[in-house]
Amino acid sequence: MISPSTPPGLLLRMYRDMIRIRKFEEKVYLLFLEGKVLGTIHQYQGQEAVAVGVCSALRRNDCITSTHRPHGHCIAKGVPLDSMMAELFAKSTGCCKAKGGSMHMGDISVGAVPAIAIVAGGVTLAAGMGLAYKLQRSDRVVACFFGDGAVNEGAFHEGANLAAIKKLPVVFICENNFYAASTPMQLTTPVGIAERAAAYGIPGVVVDGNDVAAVYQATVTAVARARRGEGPTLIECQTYRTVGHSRGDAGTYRPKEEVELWKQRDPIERLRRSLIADGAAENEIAAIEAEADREIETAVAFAESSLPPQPEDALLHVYGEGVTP
Amino acid sequence: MISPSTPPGLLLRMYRDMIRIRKFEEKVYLLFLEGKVLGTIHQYQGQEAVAVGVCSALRRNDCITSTHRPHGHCIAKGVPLDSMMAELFAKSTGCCKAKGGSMHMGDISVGAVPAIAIVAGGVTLAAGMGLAYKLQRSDRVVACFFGDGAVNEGAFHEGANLAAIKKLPVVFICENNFYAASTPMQLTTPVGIAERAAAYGIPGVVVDGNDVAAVYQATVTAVARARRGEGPTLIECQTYRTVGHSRGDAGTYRPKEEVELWKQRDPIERLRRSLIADGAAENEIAAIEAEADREIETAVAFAESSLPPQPEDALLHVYGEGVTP
Amino acid sequence: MKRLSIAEALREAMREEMLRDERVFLIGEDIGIPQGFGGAFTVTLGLSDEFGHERVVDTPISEKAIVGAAVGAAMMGMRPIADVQYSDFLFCAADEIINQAAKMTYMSGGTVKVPMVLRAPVGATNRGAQHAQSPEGFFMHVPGWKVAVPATAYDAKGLLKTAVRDEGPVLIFEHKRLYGKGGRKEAGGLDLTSGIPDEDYCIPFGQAVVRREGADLTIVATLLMMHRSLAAADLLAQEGINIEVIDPRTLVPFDNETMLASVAKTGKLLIVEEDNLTGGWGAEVAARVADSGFDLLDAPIKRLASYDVPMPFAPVLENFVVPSVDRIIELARAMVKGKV
Amino acid sequence: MKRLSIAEALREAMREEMLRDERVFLIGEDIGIPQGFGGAFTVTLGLSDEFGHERVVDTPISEKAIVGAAVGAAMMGMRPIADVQYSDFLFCAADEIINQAAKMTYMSGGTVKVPMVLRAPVGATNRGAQHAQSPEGFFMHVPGWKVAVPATAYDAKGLLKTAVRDEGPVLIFEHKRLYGKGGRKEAGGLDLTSGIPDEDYCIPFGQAVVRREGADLTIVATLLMMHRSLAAADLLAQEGINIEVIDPRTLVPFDNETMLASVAKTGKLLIVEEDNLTGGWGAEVAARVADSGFDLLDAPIKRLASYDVPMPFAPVLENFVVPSVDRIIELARAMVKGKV
Ligand SMILES: Cc1ncc(C[n+]2csc(CCOP(=O)(O)OP(=O)(O)O)c2C)c(N)n1
Ligand SMILES: Cc1ncc(C[n+]2csc(CCOP(=O)(O)OP(=O)(O)O)c2C)c(N)n1
Ligand SMILES: [Mg+2]
Ligand SMILES: [Mg+2]
Repeated sequence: MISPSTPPGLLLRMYRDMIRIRKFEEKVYLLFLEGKVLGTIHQYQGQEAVAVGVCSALRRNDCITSTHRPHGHCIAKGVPLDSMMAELFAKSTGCCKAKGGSMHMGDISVGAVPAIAIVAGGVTLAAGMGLAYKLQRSDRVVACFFGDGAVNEGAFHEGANLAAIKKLPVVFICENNFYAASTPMQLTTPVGIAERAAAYGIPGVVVDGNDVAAVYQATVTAVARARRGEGPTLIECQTYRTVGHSRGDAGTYRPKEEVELWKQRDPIERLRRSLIADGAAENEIAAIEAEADREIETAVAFAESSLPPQPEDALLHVYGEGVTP
Repeated sequence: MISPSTPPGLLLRMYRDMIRIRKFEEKVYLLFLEGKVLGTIHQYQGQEAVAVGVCSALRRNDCITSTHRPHGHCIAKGVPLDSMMAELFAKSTGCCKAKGGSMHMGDISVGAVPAIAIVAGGVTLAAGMGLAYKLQRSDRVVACFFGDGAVNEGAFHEGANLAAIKKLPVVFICENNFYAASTPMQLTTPVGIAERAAAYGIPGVVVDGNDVAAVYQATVTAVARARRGEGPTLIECQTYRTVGHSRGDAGTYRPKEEVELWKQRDPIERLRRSLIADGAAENEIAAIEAEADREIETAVAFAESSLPPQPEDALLHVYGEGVTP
Repeated sequence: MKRLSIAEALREAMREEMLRDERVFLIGEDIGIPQGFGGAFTVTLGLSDEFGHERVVDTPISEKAIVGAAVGAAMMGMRPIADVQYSDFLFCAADEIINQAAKMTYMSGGTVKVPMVLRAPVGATNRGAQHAQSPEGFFMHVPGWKVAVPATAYDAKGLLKTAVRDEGPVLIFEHKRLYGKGGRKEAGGLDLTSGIPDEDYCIPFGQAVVRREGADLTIVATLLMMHRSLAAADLLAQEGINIEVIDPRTLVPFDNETMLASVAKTGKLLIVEEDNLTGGWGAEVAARVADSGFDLLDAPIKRLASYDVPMPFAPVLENFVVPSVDRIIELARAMVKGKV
Repeated sequence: MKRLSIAEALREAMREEMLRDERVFLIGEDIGIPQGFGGAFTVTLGLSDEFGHERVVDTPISEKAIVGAAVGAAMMGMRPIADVQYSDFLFCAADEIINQAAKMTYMSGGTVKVPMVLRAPVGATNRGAQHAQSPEGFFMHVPGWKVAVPATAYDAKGLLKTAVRDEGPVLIFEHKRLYGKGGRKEAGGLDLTSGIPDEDYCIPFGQAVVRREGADLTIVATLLMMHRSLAAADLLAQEGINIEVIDPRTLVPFDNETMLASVAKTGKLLIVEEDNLTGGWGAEVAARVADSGFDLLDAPIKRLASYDVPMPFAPVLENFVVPSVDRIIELARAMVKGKV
């Protein structure tokens, strides 16, 4: 079951976004095998409750920073599937005009900063975004996503420390899926991730990252704190990627039983059961799923029919462009 | 008074080294004003108990890493004053052949790695040194000195984490003098420094850094732990530099009363009082001081009479030199 | 017209930009501490008194956080002026500089701008290898960054203002030996102040200045080496050798035209830089002229730079490593006489 | 003689060096995990099974710690072979690389050695700007580092062995598109394996190889661009244009002599590199020839490199940015015909 006291309408909307992520990822995987999606992909299956729980607690003009595994974050923050799919197809209509690709997905107009594929690279940037909000006397907040692997990078430390000492409106979301690529967390990180919050004098909480309502509630609390000017919170969302690290990874370094166990904790299944138990109609849920399918089909069609960029477009957008004084 | 249960003979030896540091620094300051010592200097007056307490707990073949403020560490580890003074005079007989200067002082033959002037730069190197000892099945340890300012650098975090997870024989010595250049610690560091040890699952202790016996005892414990293969310890030594950050800094950003207060806690005075109380003879102490004066005079004479390097020497020592297979 | 040093001119530029545009703020180490340093070289002295500690942000010693925060704040519409105390520490934040700031606009398909300024002092001053580098060449190499190298107070003020108003990231390299009012031997004993107009001015990027005209040889040099080249040219003039000295003022964009026009006139090019020879910005400049200026040349292109060594501490060594007025004179004379 | 790919040859070199010298160990991310990746590109696969997890050290994602620990261990008498998963991440450890590893021996007056190897995969492979760079030029610029750029499996093995036995730090750049056995289109469809002798061999640093002889034009190129240049040369041979292709194999030390001897013969130089144009290693090479080879040249020195942009994701864009066989052919032909 999932945590109580989240409005049922919201839960349904969260279910919808989780389904959209899952189906998007499944489709992208097939398209990758077909050779239509190029480069590499790091997929989000199994972790949907984190992105959706967090982003549901944000306003549209709040921002997120993301990682090499950004599809889920982007969908949850509201990046249109059309432009995401087009980006993966390397089309000019992509959300980054085919310059970013899977690892740099984003759309600033909905608050999704282009994803940063340097592990922990987003942490110091998020601190700076929070600093901007503070200087602007805005009550915006930034949610900064990163993995368990990121907490051993110097960038995590410096960014978390700066955000803490300056009481910046940042919510640090560690998606602890217990592996960084093939490396299990216990080989690299001597303590629990949330425990590191104490090193910065900020709250650190552990939540069940496969319980979307729990993630949501923890984020609501952290966001409220941030908006009050009391500074950042570190939320460790324990979850699991039920797929490989990147395309082509069979995940042989993980015990089969472990993968199976986590598949049983599937966040979407859990939410579905909970919704049904709470009285949602099967056909309502089926309609949500069907709509997601349609949306993805449309996105694929959009991507397919879009034009690739012109080769010379490669030369655009290097500089912000200067003044002519 | 100072902490009990340190052998009196050792205390006298520690007194000797602390006096050597103090007098060396005072002389260097004058020589700097005379224009004989060039470049910049970051001096150690007031912090002598840290270097001496720590190094007294090390064996000769243990190593230290040091910082932009290395004179005290080097003297405590046994670098000859002659070659240190010659280095400051930019003479070819200097411990780094006049290539290093004040900020890179060191002598590997006594276990003092040339000092690293990038704040926190030594922390990852120390981890690697510990890793070497472990792989070599040696029981050597490395003591890694850094300031309070260093604990906010990514390098501190990455180095401490690696040492912790691999249980490397490293003792981290934070000399907390409460300022990083002009910046007071409370502006930059939200929690006590020793508290950060918990983020790496290692012991963190606070000691009175002006009590040489306390520093020594804490280091003995940490060194023993390291030699047993149980990993690093973070020791926060609270102390104060009674001089400016670097040559020419009048330290106007520090309240006068604070400086005065700490001058009253002078580690050398404290140790002297304690020695006398414990029955050391005034003239024994005076002899130690006189010997230090003589040693420094000799060092100055050595430096003065040494030759500068040849300009072309600048071209030597760039590469380790290759094999000729 | 008042005369200001580079440090003063930079301070005035920041002050005026902060008054003009409330999005501008400063971020760095030791920059705003009461009774403190005003940064490693006094450039920000007094600004926290005037603008408060919100707009003069004192940070922990965390170069990654300084640069990363500037990137993040710039993306959100602010105009940070960040600084590191010595340019050597840029390498502590190389990821933020090279992988984040430089690439964000591009990766986003032009939708995200990073209007930030990053200031960094360069040059060797008897402090040893980790406080001595002149890493302009590294960053000239990174598409996305513009790179300014002001050698005079007038330029420092005007280039910094242009930098603040640019929509993308701009690095400004300032030379430690040029901050002061001059008259010191290391800087060639020159007056290093400039007359500064009362009115607001910006200096466009990509416009070199011919600091001295001459028909026998073109020298391209920046920062301290520009001053040393001018001193060398003055002395050589007494021998009847006339050297043209060009100060590019910005390395990115680089004013190829002014340089090529000069080489067209002199037929000979000498590049003088303080960074070590291999792979410095002088290599790029030489390569450009060896391509598009090949037919203008009547002699090999020469570069005078620091030797390929880390910077040594000892003055006698450092003076040997860094190009001196004498070495410039010697090489320039030999080039003009056709002896090299 | 067996034939190995570059990945296999590197693995064999590491294995043999670990057997030969117990001071040698590996350190990096995902390099020794049971049933894991064997590093980002399988190079270390199996080595932890053979040598255990003490000598194949899996680290946290901490590039500063990886490089810093390698420096520290090397100072204490070990021979670490460290690696980062993509060369882009070298910038995360730029301080350790540029300020620590490169300068320690010098700052110590030659008393402390840092015999370490740092491996880094380069090249664009449709992954966008942060997993695509070819930063050889940056590090060629840093005195203290030697820099190897093996384009064949034979060289990869021999250069890595030399690197391990060197007393100073050595960077090895490996191209992602060349790790495999070849035959793939991106690599020009060539067989990328080499015959590897049974006996131990090292390849001395600073000795270029003339991969192909020709009298009309000299091309200097490394890694993937070397293979593309060879392919271009083969095609141009059908038009009667004879191109000499030189593979420097190490950028530091650089074999100026072999290159100049070739330019003496051809009078024309084209440098092809994958890094972006401004300030790449090609700039340095051009600058050297524009100086000491000036009299040998009868045409402008040309460089063909990636455009000065971050690397875009889309294949159509990436293919436009990175020099292709076609663009090499076009420029080489124009040069030989005197049209540029
Ligand atoms: C600085 C840096 N080092 C290494 C990598 C290569 N890399 C990409 S993803 C990854 C693992 C990340 O693990 P984690 O942070 O736990 O995120 P997850 O993949 O589990 O979502 C690694 C090592 C990188 N992108 N950036
Ligand atoms: C990476 C880096 N950033 C900045 C500096 C400039 N700097 C030198 S010493 C110093 C203050 C260091 O403070 P702390 O670590 O507390 O040592 P203390 O000087 O108090 O001994 C600073 C900022 C540096 N050397 N390295
Ligand atoms: Mg993970
Ligand atoms: Mg301090």
